[in-house]
Amino acid sequence: MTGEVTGGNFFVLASFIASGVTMAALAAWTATRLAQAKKKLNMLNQTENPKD
Amino acid sequence: MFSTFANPHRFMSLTRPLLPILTVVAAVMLAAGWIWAIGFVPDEKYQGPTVQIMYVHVPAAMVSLAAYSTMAISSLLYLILKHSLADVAAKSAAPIAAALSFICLVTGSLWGRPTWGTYWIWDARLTSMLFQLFLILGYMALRSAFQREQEAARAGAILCLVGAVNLPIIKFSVEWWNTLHQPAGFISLTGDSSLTAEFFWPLMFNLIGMMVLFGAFLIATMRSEVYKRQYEAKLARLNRSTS
Amino acid sequence: MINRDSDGQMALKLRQLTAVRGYTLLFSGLDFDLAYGEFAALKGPNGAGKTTLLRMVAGLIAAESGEIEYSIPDEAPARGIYYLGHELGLRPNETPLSHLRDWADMHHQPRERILPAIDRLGLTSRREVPAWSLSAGQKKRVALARSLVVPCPIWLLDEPASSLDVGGQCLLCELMTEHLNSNGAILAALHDPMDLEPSRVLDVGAFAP
Amino acid sequence: MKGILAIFRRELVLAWAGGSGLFLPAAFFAGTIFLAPLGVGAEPGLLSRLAPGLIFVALCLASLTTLERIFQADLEVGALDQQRLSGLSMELITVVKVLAHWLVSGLPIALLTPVAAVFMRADTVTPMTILPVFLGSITIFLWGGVGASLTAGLRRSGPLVALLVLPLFVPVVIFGAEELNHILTGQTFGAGLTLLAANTLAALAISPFAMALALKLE
Repeated sequence: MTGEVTGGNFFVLASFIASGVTMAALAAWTATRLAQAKKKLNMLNQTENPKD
Repeated sequence: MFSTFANPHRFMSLTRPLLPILTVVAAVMLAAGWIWAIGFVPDEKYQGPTVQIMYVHVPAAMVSLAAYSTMAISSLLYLILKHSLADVAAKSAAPIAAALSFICLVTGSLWGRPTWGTYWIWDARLTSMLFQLFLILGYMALRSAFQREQEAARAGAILCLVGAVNLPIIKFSVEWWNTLHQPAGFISLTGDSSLTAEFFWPLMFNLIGMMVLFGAFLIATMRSEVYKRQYEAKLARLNRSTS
Repeated sequence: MINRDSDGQMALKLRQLTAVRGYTLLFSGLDFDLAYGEFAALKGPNGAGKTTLLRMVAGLIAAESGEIEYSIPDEAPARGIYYLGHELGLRPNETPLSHLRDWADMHHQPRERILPAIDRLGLTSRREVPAWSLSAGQKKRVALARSLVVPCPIWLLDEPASSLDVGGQCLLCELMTEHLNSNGAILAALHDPMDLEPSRVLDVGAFAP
Repeated sequence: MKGILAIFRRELVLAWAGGSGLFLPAAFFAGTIFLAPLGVGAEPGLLSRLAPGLIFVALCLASLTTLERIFQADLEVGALDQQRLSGLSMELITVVKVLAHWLVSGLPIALLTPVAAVFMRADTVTPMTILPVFLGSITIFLWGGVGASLTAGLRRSGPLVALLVLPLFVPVVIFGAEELNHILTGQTFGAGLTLLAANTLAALAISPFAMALALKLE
């Protein structure tokens, strides 16, 4: 059983890194989109009726 | 009718707690799955360590197909029920499906380099995935070409369904074409080599992890889409009352 | 939905119609009945939804909610609705004659009505001229000639007088009067008042939110 | 029946009178075919191997040049609204428009195939070479019609239509090129034609509903 990471193979690492980077990018994009959308909506609610 | 005013409160309140849970579970499962795949899977007799690419490539392929099916089903629901939440689901699933298809293609070509010496081999599954990505990009481009959300939703839904109907035909024709032009004795990426237990379980684990990740992304994107539409609706009401 | 009995005097029954454009609600709960022989004018500020309502009654737009009931005599061609919108339906290299001939054939109507209609609208000398070289008024006359070639009981007119000269406008009044006298119904969005007095007025603005 | 024929005749006359209809796609197709040998070199063996694939790719590209105008021409002048009021079913109207456009733009390309085969130094050039491109071009115009109907309301939607319908052309190119290869090299053909015809029938069965739904986009 090969315990350690089979470092010799560049391509295995490359594909995991590529997938990781793409997923991270998607996560970042989704998170910012969500935050911005919520912020814009709250801002609008603020301006419309500041009391709540 | 296009119920822009259908207030998806139930959906929003339901997914509010669900989103963090799914994100954490997905992160943990993927991390564990990847470590399991890289660290503990023995070398396969033909390909040696490069088989480990399968643990990212296959889940990405399957989940991107699941994502496209989500788009197709919600497009169908939107055309029939005209409920705006179905459209939100279809629109939100598109970028995720595109990202997963992209991952599948990149890992597929990275797998090709050590195994067959070239970054792109016209393997049937990879080629079908390529055209699936094209369909998704076309869907997103079409949607962004319309100003009004209502028209974008309807046009997108129709294109998605036409794409969904054609995808099996494309897959069949590519596989048929593949048998003509592909040299025999070609190790396909997955599937036919019957996986023994120690190869199979990490694959299942990674697959479920990717599915959960898709769920988390979908819900997050849908929530931001709902916020965006509520913002635009409220803005329109404000303009109308002040004008 | 369309029921083809024409015993009832009512041409159109609009029930609780609602229209949405993008995220803004144009009008809701709009009720209106239009009888045969009646001319109703649509009133309301710009953007109130007059054109939207006309296109909705013509069946070109789906209503957000609400119901439209048509009662159209059986012998009426096609859906029994003549719609005159802002765009007049003439391709650049179509001539009045070819357009009206296609229009008649499309509805299985006899072609004999084409030449009298062209003469009536004063297009005799221009019946072979391609549309790209016709003026807006002349193209409007071709659109009006369509109503004579394929007579429909219900007329939906969106600012019919626009781009017509004085002669054209009084010709329009004549055509509308004849249509009303032959028991037709007219629903028209008017930009400025016409010589022909509408028997009823529907203020779309009253149904705005 | 006479009603829909009137629309068909009108579409044909206007596409013909429009002038560019007949020659643009055929010229585009011929241009692509004539350019290839300059890039690839004129050795007979190489060119004839390339011929089927290139003919079908050129067919796809040439058809894309006119797809955008199938519905846009009528939509922008309001003629489509009038046709919707004529009581004819929208599905029938869209199919008739696509077929009229195919007759003016797609058929000439199919008829040009033997010429293209000669230029590509194919071994046996028979009139049968027209068949696969004939069936393929109908399928291409039907799926292209769906793309055109989706973008009819947009300005400058040519490139967008190309992106939307490209994946739908995959089966046509695969089966068509294979069948054309059999014909050009004198082998027995016919099996491929059935697959091509199946594609055409599938397109004929599905695309009208998609097009009609798309054009009711109000």
